[in-house]
Amino acid sequence: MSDAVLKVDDLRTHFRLRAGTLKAVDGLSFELQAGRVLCIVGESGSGKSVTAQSIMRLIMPPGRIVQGGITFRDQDLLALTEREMEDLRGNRIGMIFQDPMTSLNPVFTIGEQIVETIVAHTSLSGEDARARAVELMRLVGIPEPEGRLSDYPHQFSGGMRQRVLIAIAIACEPDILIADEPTTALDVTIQAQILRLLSDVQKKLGSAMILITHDLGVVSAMADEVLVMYSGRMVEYGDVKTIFRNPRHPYTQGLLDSIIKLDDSRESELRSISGLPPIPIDPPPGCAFRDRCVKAFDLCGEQDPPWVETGTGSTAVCHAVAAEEAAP
Amino acid sequence: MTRFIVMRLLTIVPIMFGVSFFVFILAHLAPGDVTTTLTGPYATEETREQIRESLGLNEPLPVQYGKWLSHILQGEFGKSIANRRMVAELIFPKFANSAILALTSAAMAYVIGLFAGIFAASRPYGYFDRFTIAGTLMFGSIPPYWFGLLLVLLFSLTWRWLPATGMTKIVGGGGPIDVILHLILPTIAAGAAPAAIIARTVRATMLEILSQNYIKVARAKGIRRGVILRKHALRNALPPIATICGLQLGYLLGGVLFVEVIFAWPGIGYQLWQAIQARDIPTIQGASLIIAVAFVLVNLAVDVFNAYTDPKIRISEGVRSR
Amino acid sequence: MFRSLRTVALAGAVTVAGASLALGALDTKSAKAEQGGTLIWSIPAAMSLFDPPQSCGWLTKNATHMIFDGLVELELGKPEKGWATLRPALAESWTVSEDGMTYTFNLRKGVKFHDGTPFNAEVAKWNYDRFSNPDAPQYNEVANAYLNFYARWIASTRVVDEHTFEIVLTQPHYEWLQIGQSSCGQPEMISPTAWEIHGDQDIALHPVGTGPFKFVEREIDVMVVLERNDDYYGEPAKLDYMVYRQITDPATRIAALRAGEINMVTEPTWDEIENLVDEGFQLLLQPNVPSVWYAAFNMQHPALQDVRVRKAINMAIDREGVAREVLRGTGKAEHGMLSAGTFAYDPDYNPYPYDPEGAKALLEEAGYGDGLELTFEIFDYGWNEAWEKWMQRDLKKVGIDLKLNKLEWMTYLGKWLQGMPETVAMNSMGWGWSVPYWTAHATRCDHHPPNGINGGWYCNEAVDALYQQAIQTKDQAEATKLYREANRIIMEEDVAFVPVFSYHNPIILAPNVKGFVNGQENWYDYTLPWVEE
Amino acid sequence: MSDGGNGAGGGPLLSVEGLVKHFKLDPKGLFEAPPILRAVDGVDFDVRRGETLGLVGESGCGKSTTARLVLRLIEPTAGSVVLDDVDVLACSKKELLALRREMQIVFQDPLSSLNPRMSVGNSIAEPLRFHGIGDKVDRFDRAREFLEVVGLSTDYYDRLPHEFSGGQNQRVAIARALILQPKLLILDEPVSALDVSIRAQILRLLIDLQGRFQLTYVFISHDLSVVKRFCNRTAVLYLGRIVEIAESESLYREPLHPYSQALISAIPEANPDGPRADSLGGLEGDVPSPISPPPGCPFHTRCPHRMPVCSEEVPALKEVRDGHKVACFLH
Amino acid sequence: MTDAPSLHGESLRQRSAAELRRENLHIMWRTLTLAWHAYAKDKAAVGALIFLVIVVLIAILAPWISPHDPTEAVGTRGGLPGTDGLVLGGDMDGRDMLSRLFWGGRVSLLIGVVPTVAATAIAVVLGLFAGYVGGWVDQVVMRVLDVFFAFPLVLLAIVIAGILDPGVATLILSITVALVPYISRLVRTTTVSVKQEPYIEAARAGGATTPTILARYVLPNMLAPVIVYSTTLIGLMMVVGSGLSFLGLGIQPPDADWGTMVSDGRAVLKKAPHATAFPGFVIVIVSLAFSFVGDGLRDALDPRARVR
Repeated sequence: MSDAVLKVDDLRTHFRLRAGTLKAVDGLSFELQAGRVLCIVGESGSGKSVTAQSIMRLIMPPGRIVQGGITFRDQDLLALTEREMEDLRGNRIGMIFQDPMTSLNPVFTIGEQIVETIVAHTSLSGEDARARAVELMRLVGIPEPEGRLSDYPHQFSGGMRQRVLIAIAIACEPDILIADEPTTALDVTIQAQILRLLSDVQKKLGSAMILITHDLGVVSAMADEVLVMYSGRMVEYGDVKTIFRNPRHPYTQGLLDSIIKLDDSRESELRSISGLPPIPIDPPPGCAFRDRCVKAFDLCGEQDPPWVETGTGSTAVCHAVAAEEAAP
Repeated sequence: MTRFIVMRLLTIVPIMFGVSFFVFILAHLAPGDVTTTLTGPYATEETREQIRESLGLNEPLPVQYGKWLSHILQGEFGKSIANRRMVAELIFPKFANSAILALTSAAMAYVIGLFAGIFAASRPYGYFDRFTIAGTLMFGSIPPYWFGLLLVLLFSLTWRWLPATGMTKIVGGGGPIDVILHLILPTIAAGAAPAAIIARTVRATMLEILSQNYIKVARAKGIRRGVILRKHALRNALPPIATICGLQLGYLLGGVLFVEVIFAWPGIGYQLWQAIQARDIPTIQGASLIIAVAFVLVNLAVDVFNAYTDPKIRISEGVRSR
Repeated sequence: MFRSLRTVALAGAVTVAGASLALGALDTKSAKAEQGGTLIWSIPAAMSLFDPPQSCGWLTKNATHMIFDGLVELELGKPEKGWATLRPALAESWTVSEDGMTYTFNLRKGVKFHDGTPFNAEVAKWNYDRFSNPDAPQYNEVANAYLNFYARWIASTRVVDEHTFEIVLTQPHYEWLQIGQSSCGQPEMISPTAWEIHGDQDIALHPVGTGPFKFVEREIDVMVVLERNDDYYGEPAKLDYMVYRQITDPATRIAALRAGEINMVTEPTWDEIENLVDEGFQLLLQPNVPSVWYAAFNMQHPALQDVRVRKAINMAIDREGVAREVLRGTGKAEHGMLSAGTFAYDPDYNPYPYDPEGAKALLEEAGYGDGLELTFEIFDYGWNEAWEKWMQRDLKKVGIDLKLNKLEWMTYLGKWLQGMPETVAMNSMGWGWSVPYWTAHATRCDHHPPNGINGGWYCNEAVDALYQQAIQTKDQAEATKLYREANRIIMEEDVAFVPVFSYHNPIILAPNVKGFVNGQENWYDYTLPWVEE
Repeated sequence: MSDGGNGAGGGPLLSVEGLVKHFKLDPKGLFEAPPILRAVDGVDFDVRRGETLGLVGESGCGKSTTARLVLRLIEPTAGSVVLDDVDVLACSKKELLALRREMQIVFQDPLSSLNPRMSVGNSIAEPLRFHGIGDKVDRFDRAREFLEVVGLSTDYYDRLPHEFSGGQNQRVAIARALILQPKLLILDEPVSALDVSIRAQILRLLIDLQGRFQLTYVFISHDLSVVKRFCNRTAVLYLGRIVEIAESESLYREPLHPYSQALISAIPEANPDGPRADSLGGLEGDVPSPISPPPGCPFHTRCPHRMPVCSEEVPALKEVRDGHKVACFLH
Repeated sequence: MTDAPSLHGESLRQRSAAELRRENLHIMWRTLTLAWHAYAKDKAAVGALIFLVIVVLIAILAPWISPHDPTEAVGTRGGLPGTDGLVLGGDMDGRDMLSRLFWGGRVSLLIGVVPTVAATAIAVVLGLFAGYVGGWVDQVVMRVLDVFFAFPLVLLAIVIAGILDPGVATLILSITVALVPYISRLVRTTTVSVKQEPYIEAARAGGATTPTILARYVLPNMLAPVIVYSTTLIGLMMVVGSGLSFLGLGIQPPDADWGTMVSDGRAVLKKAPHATAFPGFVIVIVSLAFSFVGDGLRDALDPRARVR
């Protein structure tokens, strides 16, 4: 665990709304190892994106990181000034967002937007920066990069734009690449291209990557480790194979069961988790999943669930798992 | 781009046609007969009839309109009935005076509106923002004639810093500095409301733009906050800002009548108001037309500017010509 | 489109630059004692054409009678006199024949127009023909219309010799010459040479006269600049420049005065007068103004057919209250239609002292004890309808609900000229001449619209006869009797008007304006004042 | 549902033939012909009574346009649509209104497909109102019944769509579509906007309702696993044309068209032993613009097996096996 | 479930009719409560609303609560506040400022509200028609409105007011005409965007006819932003109306609105500043209050904002 590039410790990001405090992320801890891919998976509203933005310190009012520690290589990110953080963003930590169609500034050329990042963080400028941009565009598989440098985003397709965004994110060869649902808005065949590219780039640069997704297919294609979130909290964390083969938390189990697989037959059972995920505004104590949980018992509504190192190799946050583990 | 400009120019034709028709009809609908000023209270009805005849006011309206339009198209606005001046000679200098005031007011409104709006948007719900919102609401609701009077009361009469009326000092004045001194109070009075409106629009637009994904991306790229605000956000906020700025300039060019009255500023709005009171039909028509044309042209300029700044419109043409 | 845009920019540059050129030189002359300076008067409305016979209105005359001269003019430098009398101008002297029909003028010699054209009897005839002889090439029908009440009496004009000019009237008329001073257009002389050059239309843009001031420039609806004519035949003006600056808003006028941007204000807001005087500004009043503010009854209005109602209204108005509370010392109550600026005026005439009880009783008698609703058409004169509102309040006390219908001036004038429809009970006007014959225009039977301005449809043959007699009477004392009798019938027997007050034309001047005389008219003699720098 | 109206014999419930929709776009130049977007460019398929036909394809392939054409929400450029022996495209406005009772649609985004200012109960009752069925009370009762049918409490009648989650709103939209008891229900990406754990709930509901009301479904989706699990037959669309249509099992087991093959191989499977990103299948390049589609087979620009003929001729959709049709020169 | 109604249809219907009424009431009540909750979150809006209610009440009750006749001189001319027992002093005719403010509110509010409401009504019809039908109808309607647009609002109102006889009716008419293009544009834009919402297509798919769609789908959803906009316009129109009164185009004496009061009082600006200050101040704060109410309505009329 010593070569962790990023340590997140008890991160709590809350939003002060009129209706109350939305605890979007409420006590999240994990470590990211160099060169590894961590997938954060969860349903909409589970706090995945807020986690990513907290790491980047992109949370805007009324949101605020109320507690926790984010340590990037020995630097406490939360203690940095905004200016120091700006130097870090796009440079040591790159980020890719969900919707490539709206993620590029429509009034600047592709070239300008890549060059801007390069100029901001390196000593390159002018022709050199442009040359670097061309190189990056070639790297992410944009054909005829020289000619397309002066094109505007609207002249690019969705897949191509996502490639441009990847080029921007890796322009300074970051230590960490955060990809927030990078393929959700894309078609299947394009998604495959982008996933291939991401995986390729991550390996080439040797960066660590946090990949946020709701698609367990993507997780299984990309992840080394998996962190499952539910309602702002972590429910299970572990090696990808462990999580898929041996999910311990009832939510993880339900989620895996809900997936419709290509080899399912028409007669196979369609399983789902009953009920709806809660909105974590001023949540009561106890496990957030208990109302939908098949294994819930009294304790779940009274105490926050404990962190349990399971015998199967994952970490689960669950009273029921704790009980199972404690049982002989 | 060329196509866009040509198309946009074509849409002006029917509007200008409608404007001219509307102007014509309005001027002729006014009650009160111009011959009463022309012949005085002691004239007989026959004399009035003769005058009407000689001015062509007895012809059917469509005929009058046709003649008027054909004259206008040849650049002839006709002669003022009230004072025998060529209408063009009369209204263009007045329009120029209004334009001077409009441009300074607009400049003030743009500077204040832009800075206040951007600054307020950069820290939403902060103290400056609240202050800006309150200010815009205040200045947006102040009756302009009242505001003008207050300014005169304070700056001209109480403190005696600035002149109260007119465009130049009557005696020994007229130099550029004199004109500038005379401009200050009317500019503030005329520019306050547009500044408020622009500030409000800029703030709303900037907040909208700042919530866009590409701003988040720019921040994630590590671009400095100020650069994001100035470059990324402002550049995208330009079209709506340009539109509101154009609209405000258009209104100011139309003559801020109240300001012109309060400060005895010899502008086009005041001229039109005088012409309406004198039933001076050629002047009413000329002045309304020039105001409407100015407004339409400013809007055209804004549209062309917006088209130019929008790569989608600019580039579509570029691709085609390649 | 492009061409006109460039014109705009150019024109703008020219205005600013032009203004600075013309005005830059204004105060270069150093002020000597009792001489020089620039008087800047804020005029409240637009001036008309600078062609005396073709323009109408007191306001315009303030400028034109300084540029142009007539054969005679009013003596406005002696404010202490009860009424203004005629004095020689371009005519050194004049005689009226025994039958009162032939006027002979001995013209001043050696007078030249500002453009150098000499003035003589030919020029005088040329000018009179312009508004009175339809066969003359220079005949102008607008001028004829404006000068209608002057020109209508002219039978013929004749050049006797180079410096003698003769006019023959259609009937004896002893007030005729003075009517020429009060009429709408003015019988003043323009340069025929200038007329040849500029034409009948554009002559108004190039005013060339013989007067004490020369025209410098005019910016429509902004200002007019005149400069002293050093070659004037009479006593030259003291001022270097006379400037008329148009400022429509009353509050702005006062502000400009206080800020020192102008040094003369007329129509000051009454409530500010005291303050201004306290601040050191001069207040000039003229009690002998030749005009009365009145309401004319519509004799065709159903309720007003009853003379008792008309009487009651006259009795219900507290005129002294108007003078005291509304005018605040800038005017006085008037009880008849003969104005103070005429020889026939009777200061003691008061047929209707304030008597609300009597008015109520009369109304009761007429069957309007339960109230009456009347419409009063008034025009916007920038006084906030102060006296009309006062009337409204007074009448309310006797049970008459007076609806004010305020119209903008042009609209009002149009309606006024057409006469009142049955729905309108009264309309308002502030008017008069320095000749008592004036009232006839508002009362004569043959002056009903559209042939005249008797918009109240009043008609009494006896009154008409009295007026006709009066103008043909050479003896002023006799004429006075006739006018007063006519006025008595109009006011007491027929009750056709509600005269309310006369306005004493308050003028506010900056402390450094000296020698200004508030004459017995609505225009002033600008040769008298000077401005100390 | 005794009046399910299923007795009309063995012909297909819906038969679509040669369906074409070309949108005219704004012209680029002043004197130029407007460019034409070929959204749907000749689509044929039948839907049998009681079955579920899946339409899959990537965005812009014309799936949703096809759905709207079938319902005649937009007017087609050419082709025919026959529902239960009635020619949808030939009928008058009045007849169309009657026909709307027979076929309904559920849209992708449940929230935006409900009037935000109308209570969900009233929204469900609306179609009855449109068709003048019953009085207010009847409609109210009916709407409450259907709230229950889709698994919502009748207490929710007065809720506004914004008070609901996506899944709940989709149930409302389904109830609204079903209240007229149509024969055909077109489901346009009904679960794409929903979370994984909710998705299965809705699908289960749809399957349940199909049995209960003898419904015939056309199911549009870009998610092949869902289509395969849910549909009897599947048609694959590419650039406005059907490139392959077959029984789902057959199509997924043995896709014949290179595009179908690519689609299937591009799906990352939620399986720890499945392919990693670098071994995912898929295609190079982007879908060509439907404004200027490539000549010949629309897929030939990305096809790994392209032949000279592909860029010259459009391959016809032909049956190569029992019920398995494909439009490719390889077959 | 389909069997139940046919078996016990009658009894069920009996129950349902009552229930339906209750349900409908309940829906209305709920809508109102939710809207109020959303509105009440904005404290400024609540304050402004209370203030406006008071202002309207005062205006309505002016004949009964005014201490003096507003047209009657009861004190010193230009008396400062407190003199002659007049709380806000007298105007330049010695009339009670307070009573005049009370009465003036009647006309001022009328001038603010009536043209805005009337113009909104006209604009809704025009904009809805142009926006929904589209095509050349849209082009014609919008181009005609563009013509009106080419004249600054105040100037257009002045030209119209200048050629008609002055009075409240003229004032209202001219402001209405001048306002229509502005609101119409918003209505049209909103209609066009609402028209593209999926729920419109859903309604069409359900068999809704065009009138039904307009009335039940487009109109309610288009109206909210229009109402918000119109509300903020009320305050502005009071200012515009007062400006027309300032030019002498307004109401007939001795009645006054706040605008004429400012206009009248400016003649004594230095001597009796309160004569312009009070009405001017009232115009500003009432206009501000309408802006705040507009902001509050924005939330109240937005179903999204109502939820939490």
